[in-house]
Amino acid sequence: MPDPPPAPLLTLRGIGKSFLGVRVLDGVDLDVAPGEVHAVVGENGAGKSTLMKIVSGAYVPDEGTVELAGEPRAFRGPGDAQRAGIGIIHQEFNLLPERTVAENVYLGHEPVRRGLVDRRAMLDRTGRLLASIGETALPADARVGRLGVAQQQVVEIAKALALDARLLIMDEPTAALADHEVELLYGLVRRLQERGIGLLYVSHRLTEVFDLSGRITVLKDGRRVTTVDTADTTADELVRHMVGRELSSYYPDRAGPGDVGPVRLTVRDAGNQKLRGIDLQLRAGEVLGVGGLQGSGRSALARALFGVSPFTTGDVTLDGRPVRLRSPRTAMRAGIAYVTEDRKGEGIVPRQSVLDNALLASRAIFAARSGRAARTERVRELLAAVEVRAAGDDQEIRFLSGGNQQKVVLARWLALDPRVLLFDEPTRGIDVGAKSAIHDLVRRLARDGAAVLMISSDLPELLGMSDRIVVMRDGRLAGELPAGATEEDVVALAVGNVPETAR
Amino acid sequence: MAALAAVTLLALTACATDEPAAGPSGSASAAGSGTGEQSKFFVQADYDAELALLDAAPTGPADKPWEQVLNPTMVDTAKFKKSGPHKICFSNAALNNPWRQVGFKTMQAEVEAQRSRISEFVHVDAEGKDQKQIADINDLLGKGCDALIVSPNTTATLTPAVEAACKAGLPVVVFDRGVNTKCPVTFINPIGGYGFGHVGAEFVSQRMKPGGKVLALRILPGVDVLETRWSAAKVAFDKAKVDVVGVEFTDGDPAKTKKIVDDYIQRYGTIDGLWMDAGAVAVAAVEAFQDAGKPVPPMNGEDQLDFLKIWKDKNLTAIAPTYPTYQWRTPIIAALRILDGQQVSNPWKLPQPTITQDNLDQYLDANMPPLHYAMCGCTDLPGYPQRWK
Amino acid sequence: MSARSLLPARRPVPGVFVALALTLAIGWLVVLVDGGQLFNQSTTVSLLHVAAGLGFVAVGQTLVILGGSLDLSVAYVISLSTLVAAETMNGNDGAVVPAIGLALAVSAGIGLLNGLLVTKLRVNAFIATLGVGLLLKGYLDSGYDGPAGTTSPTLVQTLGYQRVGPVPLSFLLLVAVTGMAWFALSRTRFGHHLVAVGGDAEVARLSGVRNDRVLVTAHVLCSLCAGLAGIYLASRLGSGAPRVGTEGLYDLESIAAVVIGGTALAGGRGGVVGTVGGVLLLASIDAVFNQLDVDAFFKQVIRGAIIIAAVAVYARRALRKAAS
Amino acid sequence: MQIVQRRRLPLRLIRVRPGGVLPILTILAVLLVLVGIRQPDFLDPPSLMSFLGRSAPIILLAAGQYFVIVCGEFDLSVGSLVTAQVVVAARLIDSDPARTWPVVLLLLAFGAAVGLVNGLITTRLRVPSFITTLGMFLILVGAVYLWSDGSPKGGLSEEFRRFGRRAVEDVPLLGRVPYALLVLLAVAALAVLLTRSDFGRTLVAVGDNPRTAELSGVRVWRTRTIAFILSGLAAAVAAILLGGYSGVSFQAGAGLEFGAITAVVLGGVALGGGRGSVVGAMLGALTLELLFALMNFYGVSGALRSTVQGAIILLAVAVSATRSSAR
Repeated sequence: MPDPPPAPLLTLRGIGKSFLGVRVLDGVDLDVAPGEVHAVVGENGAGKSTLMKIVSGAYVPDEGTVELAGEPRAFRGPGDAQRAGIGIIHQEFNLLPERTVAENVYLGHEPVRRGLVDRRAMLDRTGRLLASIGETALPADARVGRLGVAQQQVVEIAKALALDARLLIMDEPTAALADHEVELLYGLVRRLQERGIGLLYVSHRLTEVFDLSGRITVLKDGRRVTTVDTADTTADELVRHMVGRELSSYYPDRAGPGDVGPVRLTVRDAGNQKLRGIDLQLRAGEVLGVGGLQGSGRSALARALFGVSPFTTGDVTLDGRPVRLRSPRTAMRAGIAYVTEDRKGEGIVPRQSVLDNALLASRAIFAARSGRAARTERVRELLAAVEVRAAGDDQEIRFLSGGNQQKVVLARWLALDPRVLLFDEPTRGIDVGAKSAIHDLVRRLARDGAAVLMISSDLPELLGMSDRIVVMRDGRLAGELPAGATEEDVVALAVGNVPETAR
Repeated sequence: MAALAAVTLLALTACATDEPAAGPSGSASAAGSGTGEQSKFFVQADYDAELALLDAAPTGPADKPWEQVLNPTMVDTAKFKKSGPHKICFSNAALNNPWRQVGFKTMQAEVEAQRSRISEFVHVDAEGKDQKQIADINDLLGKGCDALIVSPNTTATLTPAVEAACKAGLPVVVFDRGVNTKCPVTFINPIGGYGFGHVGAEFVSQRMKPGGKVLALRILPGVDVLETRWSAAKVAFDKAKVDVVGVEFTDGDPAKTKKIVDDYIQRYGTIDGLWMDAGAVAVAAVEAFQDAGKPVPPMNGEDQLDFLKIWKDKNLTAIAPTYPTYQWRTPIIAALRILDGQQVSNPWKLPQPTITQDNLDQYLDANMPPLHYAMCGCTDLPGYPQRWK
Repeated sequence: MSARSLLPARRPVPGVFVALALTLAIGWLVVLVDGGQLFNQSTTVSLLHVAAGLGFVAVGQTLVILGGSLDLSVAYVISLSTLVAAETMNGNDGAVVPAIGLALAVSAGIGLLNGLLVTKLRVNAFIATLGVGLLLKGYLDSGYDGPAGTTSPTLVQTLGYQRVGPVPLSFLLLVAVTGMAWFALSRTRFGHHLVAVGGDAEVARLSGVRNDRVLVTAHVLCSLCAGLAGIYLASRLGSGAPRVGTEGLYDLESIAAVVIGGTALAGGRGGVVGTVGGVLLLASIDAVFNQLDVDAFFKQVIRGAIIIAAVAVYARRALRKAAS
Repeated sequence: MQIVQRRRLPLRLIRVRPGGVLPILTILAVLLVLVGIRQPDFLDPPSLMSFLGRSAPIILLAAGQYFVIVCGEFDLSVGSLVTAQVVVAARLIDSDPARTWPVVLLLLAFGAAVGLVNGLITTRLRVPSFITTLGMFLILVGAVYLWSDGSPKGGLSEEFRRFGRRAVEDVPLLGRVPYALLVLLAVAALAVLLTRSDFGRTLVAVGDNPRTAELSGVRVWRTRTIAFILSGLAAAVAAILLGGYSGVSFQAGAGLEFGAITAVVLGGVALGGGRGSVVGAMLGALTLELLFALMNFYGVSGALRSTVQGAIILLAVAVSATRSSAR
């Protein structure tokens, strides 16, 4: 990419922001040129999201200036920023399930004719917008609640595009996208660039950052570490900037031949509304990776095994004994634990203390009489063992970083001494440092004899962590790969490029 | 549209030819008594008239006060004469308190007693809602009633509906609360709120030490029947120069009553007199004095049996002016007389006896439930006493 | 994702109208067996009058509930509005317009207060409107000891009692108000934004909706509707009545009508048409039970059961929809 | 776990936790001072004791309501439940002392049953609790009127009334200690223990994020149902005390549900769940009661009381809401 053009679209100077006396942003400078993709990377808690919220008008900065096309702006709300031409695609869906696609896309700036919402224009324009990004199958008057995850993400993108934004913020836009949709997004980004739209691109996935961006700004602890031209840097260097250390060995060692024990969990010809003909064996001591596209049934598999949406057909045996996993409780009693992918919605109890969060499962499962004090002591030890960083175990968990929250969730499950651990995207939205801590923990658990099933969309993670990989497609197991398989192998199975391995 | 009902046309004249607020209230606001301004409900002429009625001698059978009339002025009803049996309809304001319950049971018993002459008795309960009662009356007009009895929920607001009913041509009998129109054939009620309030207040102020402290307990503001009781009491208290230290609303809630009385006892050390505009919380008030270890001051209650019982048991200095529930018998009797073409008095003022120490035993019946009203005049009716238990 | 599920969401006939039809049919039959007639002119007129009073309030209540809020102060607003209107008119036909204007302005002011408490001071709507209700109650209790003022005869004659065939003018006005509310919800930005705020306040905010302004507007409109109900009641009663709102239980009944009509109490789903269905259902039950001379207390039991049952049915339906 | 040093440590000592009891204690203290100025002898042990005794029912209701509100629900049926209980008790006891204890047990069972039904309808049929308990409110009021033909019958025995009306006499220092106060203290101690127990902590977690709780093995529906049962039981105890204090009437429980909810909110418990303490809720109720007494002492006109009450509630809640939302 060439040097930044002289007239930047967005200029941030000396941005600072504090919450409850905690400084989360401090003197951040950043600029984006028209047609430029400017990536922002950093660990979780580095201040990326806060910075994006300031740009998009959700927060007001305590200090510093925001200039758009040379004009200083003080946004009083997201609406203000939108009218100024700043759009944002959020990490989490910002859609109303009860409303139609068109109503969602044009929420906040409905086309108006003679003071009234012009429904026809709204539908037409939404249709055109969807067509322009290659989604012709999606009706503009479908209720969003009935759409799949990927389609909802498309609506989310269309929603941002409908704003005619001059500057578009993408906050982890690929988090929920399947690979072919990521490709679509790439094309989209390039088209936006051609139109002269500036993009602020926040992502943990360095591949995307290198594929798309012209410049990269690294944030750490609320400060800007550096801004570099993408062409002049490498992934290793970026990671070094982000965490301040070299991550030579990214993943812990795999299980050795002696580590893998007997078959612990067997699933035979099981299925439910979303799954069909699942045959699976999981051994003590191994990490079984589960790959596949979003919606291929990976999470459904974990949720079936945990009894959230149980199998309706087939058998499951655990350590040779048949089990019926009808509910999370029965699964937990059988020794199964589940770390969900939606940490905020399903993983934590935000306004309760770290300790209460960690004790939640033990309290629910064990009778009160069985040594409360000892139980609390044990959970405290586990919190220490997983190295949670907090101001005290009475701190509310919502004030912790994503990585630390995930560690607390893990401690909650470890307190039950689970024999089978189901991880669904355990490191999604977690910064690099905490990521490797979680990886170490997962491996340690396997080494201590647990059977681990790990779902991940992050291919390097999947390949790096797994002793074995199964890939899912359309609610079935599409095939199995040994350790040492390549990304191409996984993708091929996931999209159905190769004949299925009979299994 | 041609289909404009009579109702709609008549509503025109609904408005206030005789507004209640019209009367002067000058003499009432004696200063320094803490009772504040006189209510706009206070009408001096009505007040004087009611107080005069207290001493009037009723005409009619002595053992049937519900058929007695004070100062009768008969009206001719020949035009309503009709052969029976009759369909009588009753639009009731509400059934939401023991007084109305006892009254309504009495009325039902009266209907049963007159079964041979009444073919059908239709009762509609407005549940204390003006709006519903207006609709109810309109609804009843379409049902071919021979006579309509109305117990209005609110005087002013039900007036148009009652006028519409009059125009429909059937005899209308109003009782308990009145309406601001002369169109009903008769309006039946006992002497009224001024009499009630006056009797209680006069007793309390005479029996307590001069210039002592009186606590007035009221149920809630804005109910006309209760407002007149208070305004008469106020006149009496101001005249007696007693110190009304508080006028509190209890919502008819005994717990709230006890708390209020408790706090007043604490605040003033002693309370020398207790007046209340209705007997519902009389027992709670007595208990508050007992629980605080204070003598119960001269007070008034009403003819509810729980109060009469505690009065007798604790030998209180008390009086019970009444608003007799036997008035619920009279509308049925009146309606049948009207349909016979007999003359009836309009207004039909019923006597309003007062229970005193002397006649207390006569009204106290230990076998009836505590919230029964002694002045129900129902002992001769079918189903007594089971119906009222 | 199958093609079937991508079809545009058809709005089913709100269940409340099925229930309404059933109630009327069964009621008609039972009343007939009892020897009465449910659909005679006077009964129909009475039913529609009762529905009109509650209807105005419930339509307004729908707006705030759709936005995820609640208004427990409506009963007092109604009472206040009857008084303001009747006292300003004082029996004078010439003062009708200023009186209506003043009553609506006072109502709107209370709505504004509610809205500001809920949005700017972030007081939970339940507590905020309960508190404002108490403020008004104090004013009404201390300022009025009974009906006051006199409604202009013309207004009594028209809005209060005029009717077209069996349909009272007030009910036609309710239909018009409902139509306007429906139109506002589906065809104005305000309506779209309101449903969005009720559906997910954060999503709405991040989409550039000015949540506070939308909610304040909804509260003002709700109070205006309550004020309108007050004007109607003033013209029906011929004067201002300081307790007509609370006696009529308009606060809880309006909420009941709204949820029976299929609007989610949490907001974001539902509409005013269902609400009118709910109002008619409640009024029909009243009418049927009136005809049968059923004890008012029994009616209350039935009403409580119906409210629970209706919402349970909606919840079940929503659950099935989510599962499909 | 690694304890990260807070940046401004001293702040922690005076930090007002959202949902803590400090704000309500402040309001309570101010009201106490105001009462003390106007009516110094109110603070003498005997009158203070009797004040606490008569406030016991509403405090108990607030404690019961706390459990329901903290797990994210509402209970609007408690007022009508209290009325129903008192009326039922009067009719069943019918002034016969021998029936006192069986009826007390029956009332507790009745309260628990109503709570159970509320809970099951809310959790199993997924009816919002506002609606469930509003419906239950109408049903109970209607049913109790229907059952008693619109007028309470029978009477309470002196034994029954003792709990709410009598006191332990001649206690050193305190004078007389009302039984109601003893009941209150016992129930309050139980409530505090309960909130510290696994159930109590789980309950708050359910109010905060039911999905997480469900996926952590908590039987959310069961937890919430138990909360409703607790509220029903609290209403039963409150009804026993209230019936004792003031006798039978249809007004016994009127409006108590709003009083209890107001008290709970005043005590710093978040409507919607997940935050607040039972002590705060009970202090909130005590504060409300003190406010009413204060108005009696200052002679605030009866009709204006609701205005004062409304203003104070709005003020207190608005202040705490703006404080806690200032992130």
